[in-house]
Amino acid sequence: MKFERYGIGIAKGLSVTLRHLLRRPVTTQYPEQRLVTSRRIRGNELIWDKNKCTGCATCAKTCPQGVIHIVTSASAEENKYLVEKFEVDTGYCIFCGLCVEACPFDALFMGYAYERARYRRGELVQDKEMMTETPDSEVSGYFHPERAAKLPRQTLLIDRAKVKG
Amino acid sequence: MVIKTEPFVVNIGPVHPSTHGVFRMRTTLDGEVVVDMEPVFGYLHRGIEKLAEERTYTGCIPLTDRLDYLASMTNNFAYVLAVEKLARIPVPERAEYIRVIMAELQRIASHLIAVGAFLNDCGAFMTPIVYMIREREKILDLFEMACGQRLTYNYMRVGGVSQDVPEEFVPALSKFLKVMPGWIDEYDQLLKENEILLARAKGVGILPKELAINIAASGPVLRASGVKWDIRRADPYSIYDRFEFDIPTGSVGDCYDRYRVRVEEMRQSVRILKQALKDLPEGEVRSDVPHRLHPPVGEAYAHIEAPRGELGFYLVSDGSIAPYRFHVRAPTLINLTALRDMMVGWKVADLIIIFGSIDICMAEVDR
Amino acid sequence: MAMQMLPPDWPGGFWAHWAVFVVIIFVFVLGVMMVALWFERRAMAIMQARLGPNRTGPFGLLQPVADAIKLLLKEDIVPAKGDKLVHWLAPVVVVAPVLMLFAVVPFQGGAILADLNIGILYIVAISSVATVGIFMAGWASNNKYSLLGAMRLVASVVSYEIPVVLSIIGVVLLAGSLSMQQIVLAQDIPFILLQPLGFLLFFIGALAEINRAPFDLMEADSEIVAGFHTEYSGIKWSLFFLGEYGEALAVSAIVTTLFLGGWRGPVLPPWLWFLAKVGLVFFVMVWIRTTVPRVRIDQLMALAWKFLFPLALLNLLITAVEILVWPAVSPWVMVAVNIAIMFFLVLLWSKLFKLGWGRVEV
Amino acid sequence: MTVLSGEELAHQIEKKFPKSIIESSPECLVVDSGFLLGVAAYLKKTPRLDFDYLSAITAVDYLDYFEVIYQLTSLRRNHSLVVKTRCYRRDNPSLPSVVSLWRSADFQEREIYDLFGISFEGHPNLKRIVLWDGFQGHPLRKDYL
Repeated sequence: MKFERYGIGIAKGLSVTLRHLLRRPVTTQYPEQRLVTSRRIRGNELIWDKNKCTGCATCAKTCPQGVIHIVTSASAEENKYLVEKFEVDTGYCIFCGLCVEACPFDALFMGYAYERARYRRGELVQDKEMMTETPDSEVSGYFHPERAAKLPRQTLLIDRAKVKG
Repeated sequence: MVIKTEPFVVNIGPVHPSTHGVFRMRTTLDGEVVVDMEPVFGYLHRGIEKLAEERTYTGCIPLTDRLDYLASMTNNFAYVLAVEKLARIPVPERAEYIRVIMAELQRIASHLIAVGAFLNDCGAFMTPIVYMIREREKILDLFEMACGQRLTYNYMRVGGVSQDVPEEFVPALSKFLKVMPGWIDEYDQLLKENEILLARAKGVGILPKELAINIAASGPVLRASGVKWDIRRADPYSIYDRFEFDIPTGSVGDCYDRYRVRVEEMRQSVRILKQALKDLPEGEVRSDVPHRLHPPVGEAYAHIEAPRGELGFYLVSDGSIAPYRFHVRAPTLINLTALRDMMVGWKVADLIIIFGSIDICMAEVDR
Repeated sequence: MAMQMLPPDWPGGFWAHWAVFVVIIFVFVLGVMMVALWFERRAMAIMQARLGPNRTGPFGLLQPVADAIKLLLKEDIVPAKGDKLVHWLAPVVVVAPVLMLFAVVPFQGGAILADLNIGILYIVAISSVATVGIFMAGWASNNKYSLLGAMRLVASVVSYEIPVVLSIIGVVLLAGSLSMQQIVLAQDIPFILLQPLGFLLFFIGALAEINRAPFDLMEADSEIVAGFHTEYSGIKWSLFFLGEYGEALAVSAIVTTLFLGGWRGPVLPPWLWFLAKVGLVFFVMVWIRTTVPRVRIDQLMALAWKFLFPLALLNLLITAVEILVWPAVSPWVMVAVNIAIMFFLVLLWSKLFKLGWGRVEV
Repeated sequence: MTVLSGEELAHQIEKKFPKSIIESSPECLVVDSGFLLGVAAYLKKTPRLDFDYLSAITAVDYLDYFEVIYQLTSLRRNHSLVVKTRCYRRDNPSLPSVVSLWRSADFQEREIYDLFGISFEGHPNLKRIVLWDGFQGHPLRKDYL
């Protein structure tokens, strides 16, 4: 094969890298600077609305990993089961969100927070109290558009790009 | 005078900076020259085919995310196509368009990593891959907006997609499509004509056309060898028959051709995306499919043009809620068949870039 | 500025001179090396659209210090089946000659540790010693990657010595002296203009000799992990690192001295000119490293023997003829002639290159 | 891509290899394992069929028998065919290997050998591919627990 370029290709490449000296870096310095995540983020916890739940265990049946443990007993009031035990081992959870999709009563939500690192595996197990929704819980809008509307707009890196022409 | 030399065995991998995962090449070297090479697989074998036999049809979708984790959308796509074929489920029009948009975005994202990693293997220290990851982040932003995750999307469902895209998706995507061609030009300016890259990649690791067909190579590897074969065109699935696009092919099938084919495919993907975005209809995105799907007894094979080649899912149903057999036709595993033929005779440095130019994802090879 | 005459009298007094300059060289080499490290990482990061180290100290300036402390505290691992003595000795053999190189680098008129009358020869001789250290490291590690890396290095250094030395001779002919001091004083026009081809050959050759990209194949991280220092850790590894950056700085200083007019320049103080020129050359190295891919070992050897070596011979011949035949012609004419000759020769030789070769039938 | 009808092809193949077809339907063609190599070579080399591309091989354990499925494609003529063959033994099942015709079968037959225990006669390098040597059992068999 013939080869007639005499370093023009290298020069072109050098000009690209040199041009980047004048551009703004794209790094986001994470703990100090944060990008707003998607409104539908499947953050790494599950949040549970105690009042809507009827204890039907659809979530547990849908879970592909089988990490939702639910124990219920019949209760007299309101055509519901009484949820005695509701536990998710988020260490095994793959955050696929299928349980949230499957819940026929909209009682289950993904969390909005994504910083749930723990020192022990045992601490990753969410029990009934930890999952129950409180005013402080950060609920993601995954499969719940009404919740998504309340969340801040996601930062998009594309918004920082300049469009030519 | 002939200098008598003794070949020696070097294990490239499983832990090595450029084996793209945990691949092991048991190479026999004579000095720098590769005399023999035997691929060793299985370091990432998780038994996904067996796991799938114990899950519902919907529950298998997250498993497909974990096959080729650089192209999860297309994995979902191929799988749901197979289930839809098996259970004869219709897909709403809008869902078809969203699927195509996602698949093409995924192709760009995957090729960005493939090309960046290939150039990094060539020794262009970090620069191309950082530039390309910069653009990939923007695609991941779009995926995150639609499905809430950046890597394991779990977005497509049997009979549609899980949720409609939010309203800010379309403006963001059209902005991305406006700027992406400029970025691709910039990558080309960076290294396309670089003399050292030409010297390293041109004519190296040639996969001849006949051999490429015989080993059933697919995707950019097959096209780089000069075979104009794209399942999007040859066997149009979903709505690919509505779009205009070219099939870029290489001429000799060397590493450089494989690199060029990927870059050109990115441009074609942008072209498809522009058409799809223009025609995107309103309407439902999910047909009514029960959570616990019971497809009729039978079998189905659906294949799509994934970024790395022909990704096929072969499903056998026995009428229960779980697939009786779930087989993945992994393009990267089959593309590796001719690895030894391509490598023997070249130097250690070429071995790395030949391997890099095939663009594999070990999670899919070993499954 | 009035030229200072020889012998060097900057601090004055033989022993005082020695003491001061040994300290200056150590401080210079170590201090500038730290800055160079930081500079390389930051400049490269910005060219790659990243930020680079910016956490330790202002603008991350203390990052090399933090790295040094970390490396000092790290466990020193010696391979069980390695040659322990050689493994220990190798980093020392690599670093010592690098420090010695700076003895003949003139930082300013008269500011030189030892103005040897064979300064440039000394540099050529001493710089080859580090190769022995690297081969020792590759051998003692008892690791195939290390050995491959060390073999590549020896092969490339042996080949590249020749064009490098030949292109230096062109400069020596022009300056009429082997002394670094005299070479600088002779550059009323920087030799990069009078010897453009020599500069090109020297710079390419020097990049290869000190394993900078695109010729960094003895520690090609994507091929042979880390080459000769795969098995090194902690302080021994950092000595290799020191040696590598020391060599890069030494080459920058030598290029400055031989081709860019050393400390000479208007307005600014001479030592600042020197540092600025060294910084510029170093930046070019970083810039090249950011952009280009790596060559293959046989391509590296081909470049040395088929491109650099014949051109260096021609360059030497042409320079000699010019000096002998037209000693009185204005240097600016020579500049024009030499640049034309460079373009002609480089284009001519480039035509001989081919692509896609290098496969061996087995 | 046109899917060739197994029934029509069955007649053609029966003429050349009598009793080689066990079953045929519009979707697929079930070939007797004894005739597999001959039929495969016929499919590959007949110019009108020209199946040059063996896209995938897989096996299914139906407990009574193993079924091995070959997804054949012709790149030149853009048509496809599914060929199946059956293997009725559970201890030491074996089938002829098609590596000599299509090298794409290489890793896939090794994978089937690894996960189902079907050995392919004539395969150049038949050993476990994803599991380690010495692994007990074949995980994708339905009786492997």
